[in-house]
Amino acid sequence: MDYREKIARRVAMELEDGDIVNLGIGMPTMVANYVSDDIEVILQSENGFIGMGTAPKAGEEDKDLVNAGAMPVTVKKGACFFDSATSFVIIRGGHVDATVLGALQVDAKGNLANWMIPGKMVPGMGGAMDLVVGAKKVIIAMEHTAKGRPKILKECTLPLTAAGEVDLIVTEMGVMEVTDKGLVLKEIAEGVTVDEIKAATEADLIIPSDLKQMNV
Amino acid sequence: MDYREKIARRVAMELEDGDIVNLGIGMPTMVANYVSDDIEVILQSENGFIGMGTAPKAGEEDKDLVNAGAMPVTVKKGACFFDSATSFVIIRGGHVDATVLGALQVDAKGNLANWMIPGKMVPGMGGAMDLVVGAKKVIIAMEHTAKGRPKILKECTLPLTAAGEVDLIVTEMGVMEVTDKGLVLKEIAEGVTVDEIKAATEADLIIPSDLKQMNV
Amino acid sequence: MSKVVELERVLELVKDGMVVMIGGFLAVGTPETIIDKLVEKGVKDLTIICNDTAFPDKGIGKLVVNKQVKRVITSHIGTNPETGRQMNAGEMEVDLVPQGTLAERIRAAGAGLGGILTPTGIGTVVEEGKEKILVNNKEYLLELPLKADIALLRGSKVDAKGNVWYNNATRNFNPLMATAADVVIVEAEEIVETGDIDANNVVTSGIFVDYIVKEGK
Amino acid sequence: MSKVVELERVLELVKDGMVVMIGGFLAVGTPETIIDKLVEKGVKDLTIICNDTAFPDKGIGKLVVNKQVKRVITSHIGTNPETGRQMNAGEMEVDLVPQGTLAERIRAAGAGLGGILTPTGIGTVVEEGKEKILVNNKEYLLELPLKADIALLRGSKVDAKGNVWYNNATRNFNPLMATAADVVIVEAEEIVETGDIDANNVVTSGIFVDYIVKEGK
Repeated sequence: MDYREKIARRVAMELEDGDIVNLGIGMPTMVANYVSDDIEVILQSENGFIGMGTAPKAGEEDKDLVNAGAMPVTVKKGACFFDSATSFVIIRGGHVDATVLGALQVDAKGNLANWMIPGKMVPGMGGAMDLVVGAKKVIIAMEHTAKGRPKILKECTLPLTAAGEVDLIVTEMGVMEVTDKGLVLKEIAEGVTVDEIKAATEADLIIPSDLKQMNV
Repeated sequence: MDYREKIARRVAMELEDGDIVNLGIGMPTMVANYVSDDIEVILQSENGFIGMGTAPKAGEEDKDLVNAGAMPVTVKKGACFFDSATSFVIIRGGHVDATVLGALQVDAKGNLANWMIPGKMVPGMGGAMDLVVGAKKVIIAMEHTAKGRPKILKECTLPLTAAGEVDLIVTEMGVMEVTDKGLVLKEIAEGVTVDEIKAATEADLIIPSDLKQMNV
Repeated sequence: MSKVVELERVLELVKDGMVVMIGGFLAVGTPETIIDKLVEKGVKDLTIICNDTAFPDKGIGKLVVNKQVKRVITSHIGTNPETGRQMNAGEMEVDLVPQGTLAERIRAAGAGLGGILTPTGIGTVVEEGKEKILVNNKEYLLELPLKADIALLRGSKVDAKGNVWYNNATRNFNPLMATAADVVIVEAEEIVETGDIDANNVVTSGIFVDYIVKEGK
Repeated sequence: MSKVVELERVLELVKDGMVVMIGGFLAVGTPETIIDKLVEKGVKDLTIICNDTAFPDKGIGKLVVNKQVKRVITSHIGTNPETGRQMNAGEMEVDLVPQGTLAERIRAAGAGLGGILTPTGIGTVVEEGKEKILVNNKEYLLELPLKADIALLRGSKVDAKGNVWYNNATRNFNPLMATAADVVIVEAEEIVETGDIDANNVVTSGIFVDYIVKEGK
């Protein structure tokens, strides 16, 4: 299993039956593939619908129906389309149970930076700032490090997407929860030692006595 | 012709082809009956639609379709239904060309009082405050006096609906325009003298050299 | 899982002292069956948020007449003399709010906004006690969000997932209230199969709806 | 009177230096025919308000590539490298606005509101230069309305009175922009008879629409 699948599978386990979920572009999008068949998760797409389904078969794409990353998608029975104001009523208004997003940096206070590297890459925040502020649970799904350098910091150095809104960080090395006391390592991946994950993390990790293995 | 018809007929002459118009309950509603066949006026009903038509025939009432006064109505082809937020996007957002409302009092500064008499009658403002603030043109259609006492005052004494928003006052005695200099008597009804209308009006009336007769 | 439940089930959710939003404009688009049952049940001390108090024998007016309402936040009470009587007698508190402001305050609560700036009410008693904010040299009133414990709505067609389509003038405050209450109950004139309402024509998404009851006879 | 006009007629309305809202989300729901003609015509120094600058060869991106845009107010430019290049080279001004805030600012302009309070952007660079307002001990940013001289929109079905129905994900910013510009032009995928769109399913009322042009081939 590659690290991306591992992360996506673990994030999927966080979702509950009936949850309204918004998945960011890239690895977060993969989470939809690993949701248990025993539960129903309702996917919101910020370009204007609830009830996103799978990708269409080749040749069956609808030019009027793409996800927020412009990839062709389908909708499930019981879906609903709306305008962008309504889309963000749903997002900002606290009607999204969980959002899964990637990160450039995330820190021990739950700060997130994922929309720009000054002077280098400025894609813009799109809907991310609203999602992170509005969703009941913010889950970061990302590689633990970038080119060997930690992405989980004591304090973000890049411009923030939002302050103190991240709840959970899932990487290929483990699962970390943002708490008032700092980052708690809840689960550690098979084959990874506590020293290894500490070394790959700039922020201090609180290691609880009941540290579990990350099963995916 | 009774005075109500006279007022409604004169107000109707203020409306232009293509105007979006909101008519208040009572005498203002009658205005729709006297719009010239040569023009099309589009009626907005603040309970949630554009394109209001005439009253239905007896027995053809639709329980789901009434005007803002709960009277059964119809809609014309090309109508559109919406929720109350959108209804007031239209009203407050300046998309209504003219609103016609009744008044308890109106004054020389264009102040309007039409929603309560403290301790006596408090129906509430409904949509009137938004209409008066938002409509491009505010026309007051009312009897010139109430039980012989002036309703057009130097300054309103009842709680205001809005300050300085009235453009035109049409009564059975004449047509008055609110200007920076005060109330200008634009037209006077047949059989009414300037002295009579001045006596029935507490506010000062500016009598222009080109005072016209109110033809309806 | 279908959200369609028996009427008795939702009546239990409305408790004494709650803040309740009720859809409708002069009783058009109001869940009459639920209201009738609340009158029977006699739940009391309610704070009602609604466009108007309808008529003594219709819609929200019935709750007023039965003295179940402690306070009402509304734009118009003129069609129900009993509301005025109770207000003047000090038996019920009445907060009058301009209709467009009422709509925006409910929407703001549902949208996670901290408030909105409106020109409506400037220079009137409506501005009393409110913060005024100058934008481009024009004064606006800061109006704050309005939330409720429960919303009682009416839909013309409702599917099992709670997607709602409203017929004609029944829409009014219903879609706004659906976003601004902890628990949302829709009384359906007709319950349809999921998918029967074109996804483009659904007005209230099922994600806002917790329970659906069938309108009674 | 029908609002349907020839394409040439509406092109004249878009002038150098204007503020133009353009509907669409990554070019889905964008009036491509009008944009192609604006590229041909070469109108310049535009300020564009839009969700994103799409792709170099699609939607709003084509105006950027052709250097017709002086400034863009948008939420996302990542799919069009040319926008980033022009921004970094100082050839174009880019104001990045959170998507939900962009939607509310446009809506506020259309709704006659003086602004809205949003929690989005608090603690980030987005708050720079903006008034912060405390409501119930929580900080919000005061975000101001966004208006335009002209709005270029796309509708799936449009009737002669300008009533618009949008298919699937093409809706996005189109209905909001329809309320917030002095002149509103809708490019129709299909022009239908007045009355063919059920009055309950019309999304943008014809009262907001000034001109309709048929999508080209």
